[in-house]
Amino acid sequence: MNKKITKILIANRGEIALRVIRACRELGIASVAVYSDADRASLQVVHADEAYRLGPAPATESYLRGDLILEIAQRCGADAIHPGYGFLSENADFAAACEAAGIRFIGPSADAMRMLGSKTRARQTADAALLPRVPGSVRALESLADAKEVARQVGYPVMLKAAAGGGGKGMRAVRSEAELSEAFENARSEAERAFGSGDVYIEKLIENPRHIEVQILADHHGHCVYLGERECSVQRRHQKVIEEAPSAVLDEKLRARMGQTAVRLAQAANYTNAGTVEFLVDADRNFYFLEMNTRLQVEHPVTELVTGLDLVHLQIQIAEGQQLPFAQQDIHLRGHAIECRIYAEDPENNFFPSPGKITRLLHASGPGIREDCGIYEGWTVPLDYDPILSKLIAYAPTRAMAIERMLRALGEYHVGGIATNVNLFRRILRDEGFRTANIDTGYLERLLAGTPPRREGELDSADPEEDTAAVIAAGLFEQSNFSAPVSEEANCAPVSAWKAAARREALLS
Amino acid sequence: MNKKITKILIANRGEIALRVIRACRELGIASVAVYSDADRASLQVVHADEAYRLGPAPATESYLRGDLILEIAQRCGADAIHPGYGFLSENADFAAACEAAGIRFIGPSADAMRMLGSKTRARQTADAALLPRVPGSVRALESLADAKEVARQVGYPVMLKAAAGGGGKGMRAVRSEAELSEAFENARSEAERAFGSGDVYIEKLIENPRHIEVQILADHHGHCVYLGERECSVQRRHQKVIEEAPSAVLDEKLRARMGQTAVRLAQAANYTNAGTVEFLVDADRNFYFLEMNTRLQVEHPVTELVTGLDLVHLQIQIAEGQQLPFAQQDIHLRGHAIECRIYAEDPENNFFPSPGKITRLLHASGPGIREDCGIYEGWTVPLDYDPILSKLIAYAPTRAMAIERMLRALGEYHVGGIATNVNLFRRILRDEGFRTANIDTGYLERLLAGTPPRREGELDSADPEEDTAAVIAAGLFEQSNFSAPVSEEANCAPVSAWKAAARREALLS
Amino acid sequence: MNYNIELDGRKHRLSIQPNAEMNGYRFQLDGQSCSADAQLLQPNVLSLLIEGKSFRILFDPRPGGAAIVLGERRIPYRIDDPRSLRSRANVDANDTGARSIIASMPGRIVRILVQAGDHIEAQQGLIVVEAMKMQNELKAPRAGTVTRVAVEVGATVQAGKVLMVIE
Amino acid sequence: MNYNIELDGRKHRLSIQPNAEMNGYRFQLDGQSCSADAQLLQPNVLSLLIEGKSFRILFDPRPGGAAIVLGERRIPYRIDDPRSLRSRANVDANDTGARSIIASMPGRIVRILVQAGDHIEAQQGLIVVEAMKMQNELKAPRAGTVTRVAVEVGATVQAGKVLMVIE
Repeated sequence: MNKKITKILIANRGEIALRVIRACRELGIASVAVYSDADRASLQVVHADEAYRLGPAPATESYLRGDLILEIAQRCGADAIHPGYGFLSENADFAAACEAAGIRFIGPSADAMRMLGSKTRARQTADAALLPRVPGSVRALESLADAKEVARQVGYPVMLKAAAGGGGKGMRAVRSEAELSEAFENARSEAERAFGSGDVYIEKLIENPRHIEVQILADHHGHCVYLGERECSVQRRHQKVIEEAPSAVLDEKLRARMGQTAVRLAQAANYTNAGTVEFLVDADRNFYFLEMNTRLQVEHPVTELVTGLDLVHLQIQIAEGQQLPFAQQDIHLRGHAIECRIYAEDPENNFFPSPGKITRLLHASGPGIREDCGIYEGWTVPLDYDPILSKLIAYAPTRAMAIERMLRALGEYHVGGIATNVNLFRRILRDEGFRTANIDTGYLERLLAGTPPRREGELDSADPEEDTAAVIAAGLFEQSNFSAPVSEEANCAPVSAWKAAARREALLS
Repeated sequence: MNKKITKILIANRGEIALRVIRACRELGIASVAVYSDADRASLQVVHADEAYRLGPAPATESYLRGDLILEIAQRCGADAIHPGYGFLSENADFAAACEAAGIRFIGPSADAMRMLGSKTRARQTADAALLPRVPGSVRALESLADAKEVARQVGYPVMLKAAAGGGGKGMRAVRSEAELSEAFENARSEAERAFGSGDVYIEKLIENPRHIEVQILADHHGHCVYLGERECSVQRRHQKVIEEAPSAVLDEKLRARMGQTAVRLAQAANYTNAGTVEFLVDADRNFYFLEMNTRLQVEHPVTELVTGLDLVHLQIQIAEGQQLPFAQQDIHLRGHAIECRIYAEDPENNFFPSPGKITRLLHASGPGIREDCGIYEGWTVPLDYDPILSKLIAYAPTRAMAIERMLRALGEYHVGGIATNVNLFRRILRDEGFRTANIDTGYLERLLAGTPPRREGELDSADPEEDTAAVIAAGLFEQSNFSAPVSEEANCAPVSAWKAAARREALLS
Repeated sequence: MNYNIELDGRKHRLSIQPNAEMNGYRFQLDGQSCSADAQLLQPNVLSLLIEGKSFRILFDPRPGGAAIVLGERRIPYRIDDPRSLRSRANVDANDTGARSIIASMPGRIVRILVQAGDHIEAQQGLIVVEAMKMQNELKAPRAGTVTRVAVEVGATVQAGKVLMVIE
Repeated sequence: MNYNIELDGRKHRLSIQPNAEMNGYRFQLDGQSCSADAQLLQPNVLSLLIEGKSFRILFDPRPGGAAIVLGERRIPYRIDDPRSLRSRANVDANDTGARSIIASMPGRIVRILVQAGDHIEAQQGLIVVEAMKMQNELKAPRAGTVTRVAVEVGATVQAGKVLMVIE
């Protein structure tokens, strides 16, 4: 078991694939990327030591093809696979297939995954480990009648959830029995579509809870530690939008209690590698087990910044059979970190996805700014996958300064050619509710409902020079020697024109 | 004295100007850039809230024109000036002029600067504060005879140094009286050229010393703390090339002793704001006071990464009259940070400066990487100033991992169109001597003398695919639809050609 | 060179004259000459200094039409200038935007909520498109009558495709 | 299309044929066909996959002549191809580099260490140029005789300027 890993295949794409490739390089481990036809020009292909084609763009024909991925791993001599997040990362059968093929799956064992992966199984495990949890049915509901029965026991309002679910799909809040039957059917069909399983269960609905999760690490020698918490209460449609560490509402005592609770669950399932235990925290700071994510999280960087550790390095070392290089008392949180997920979506237009060609990319950098980026200038964002483009993470000694630092970074950042949600982050980071950490999982929906999204270009400053600048810029960009080529996607100019523009660009570049 | 600063003029350029502008934005303070004709298109102009022209490119007509800068500060209503490093940052008369004009100089008082700025004055102050120092003359030498006398007392080998000096200009090692007269004349004329003062003094030459400096912060309420040390032993021609924190040879005890010594010197001069006390450390870990830098250092980021603090924020808060927000015992070092100064110079060609147009810029980012960058794609590096382009800083839990991380980042980094010293860093970071922290101020010169600089393009791997790739790439770049426009500087293709190439670029971009 | 620029709902008249100093240009805005120092950093990235104030301004082409980005604002604009192509493009975008429901990105039609002949209210849901694992409901920009439904459920559409026409 | 490419001191013959699959090209290198998958990411930035190995390769134009950058190596090359402009440029650079001492960047002449007629050894210091606050001594690329000194102390020179000729 204790054997160095020499070559890792990364069964993922985008920023997380690049994240893992970077860790491999730093550890002297060869990296292997896989890619779909939509991703031939992606950064994971360019930065890996090796890269192999999986298939057509759709995930079902590429990144979800565990059989193909295993075959490639064996052919190229990879002795481990890192699944990243999403795709196959929580697929116990794939983990088992890796183990059977003698290739290490960088994550928990298939058994641990089965005990904690499905929400209903996880709740049984949690109950066995005596975790506080939201009252509800531990098992999938057989029928509407069954659902009604359980809902009555639990008491309205209740929440319907998909057993195989995640990301809010198959979730429905039900405030009275009258709403139950329709919600039940919708939740089931949505779950069926999203996860191939229509199993749903019922939980008591906690009003305005905070979403706070604990990062744990467990090695193969019985050591398990918690690395503090992440607050992910800023969500839209149950999708995390902003994450931060630490949470503003946890003190050392509560942090220790939640951490120890998370460790208890992991140990009850003989869990190994990195994992995240999600809790709901109510207004009285009671916490309830929500679910466990048996993989690396999108938001892991905020934990890395406040602990000074590298979670992917540690994942790999654990998979190699090494012992954790530290004990619980060696882990100290310092400062505050905030992450913004830059998405290809348009908050001013009903959060429409905006795949397409990136015509200009200006990065944010400097003190306290980390960017885990999956895009580059000239890259075409495919429509086949999650709209995440990049993760901006700000670190500072205090939460207040981390917020100001993130606003500074967003001011430097520019993605040209497609819409992004950058202005949404500005709005949140300036909102009094967020700045006072007065947030819960309903916070963002309320904020968005509050004032209608600002009209494009609407004046927000009474700065006269700013308007003058805008008009002059419009004229100058129009001027031949200031014009720039319009991207092919933005086919709003005849060929002759952008050829000419391009020739002028050459004069300037 | 205790008054908020509302607008700061940054009397500097390049990466450090941008560094300060970012701090201003994060603190809600308006920023004012100044620029020479060579810097109209610089990042400091683009990112500041306001920007004003100083004059022609030469520093003597722009960034050294304290009178102009003060006038601009008063006209635009700036209530403070940040000098950055270099230029006017250690000019006591300028600091005094600011104070007289009622504009805060973000740095020590003119008096403190005078007591510590000139090396000879600093040595007198250090002696008064009983700092251990290298034996030598405290005063400028009047004549060759005088020099011979002092050299005899001190005992050969000795070092000649410019009183007003820095950056190794006006420095000469003298191993015997026979060499003294020529060295004395050279040192004086070089000092005269570089600093307008030919004053030189003599010091005992310490063999193979390490250069280790202590960062201190002092407020206007008598509090002074040290933020640990930086090791800057990797130097070329007395110019720092790589800096790191902490030093591999300091333990807690020595760190505290050196830190307290540095604080003692600062307090002896009623020093305020950020400062750095430089020491030589010999093989037996004796340390000798070298000089004090009364300003922010180029290498301050490594201290920020291991302490989790922001030195520029603290400089500004100190200048506002605020108390230091922490005491000595609150300061803890965590992990290890390394900085590489990316220069426009060609190590394979005698470190020739390489100003010119940057045709392509690929940044390094991701976990543990900070870039303080003063350039962008399309920027033309002027020949009038220091060749620093950018600072890459790598943070990791251990020194070994920080080295690997920096190598990873250097692999991602690419500056097209001009030569840089990136490959020099690769060579150092892979050298056994550096990796075992077996370094001193002569280390780099020895490394460079050791093996001749590698011939451009020489094979360093026996990878056959790599050669195949190179040849195919050469052919493809030659192919019409892969060609790219050649920059104006590289005028190695007739107009018709790069127009055509540009049109093809448009098809691709 | 003279331009009529409609920006942020206001019409402006801008004249740009070459000029030896001032980085190459002299500007007249709505009849008043104004001193601005313009510097292009990269294609699509412009630095403007006006009365000492510094602005970073970007030209941002998008399928929906080009705009300039100034600080936090993305500002679509129209330029009336016979030689201008961009302005015409914007006009098209606006007009079609007003009459037809357009797919602003590629995707798959999962539901159609109205049929030809239906009277619809502004903001009423018309059609659901799925892309990037998200379902998105297109709403009516204004009240009217559906005159044509140009796609079927299950169809994959490209950006710019007309999905429905309202009058 | 066929090219004779001299790279890293070795001569190669490369033939590039359009091809429906393989991302557009089929390659023959020194008579042997080799499968490589080429993808341009940006102008001057190329991704190559050869037998699964991934290479990021950059085209790097410089005053001294263009080269490709592969990993840590910057590789100047020559291409014999009538239609090639770049290759000719490299040839010039090489030739002149061998005979004349050229200012590789702008700067000011601070010292001239030899005079016309002097015999010089390889690596002997010839002239000192100052730029970016650094003085730089140009050395002789090979032994020979100085036939001409083309500049005077104090003169400011541009990149590419011939400072001295050796034969």
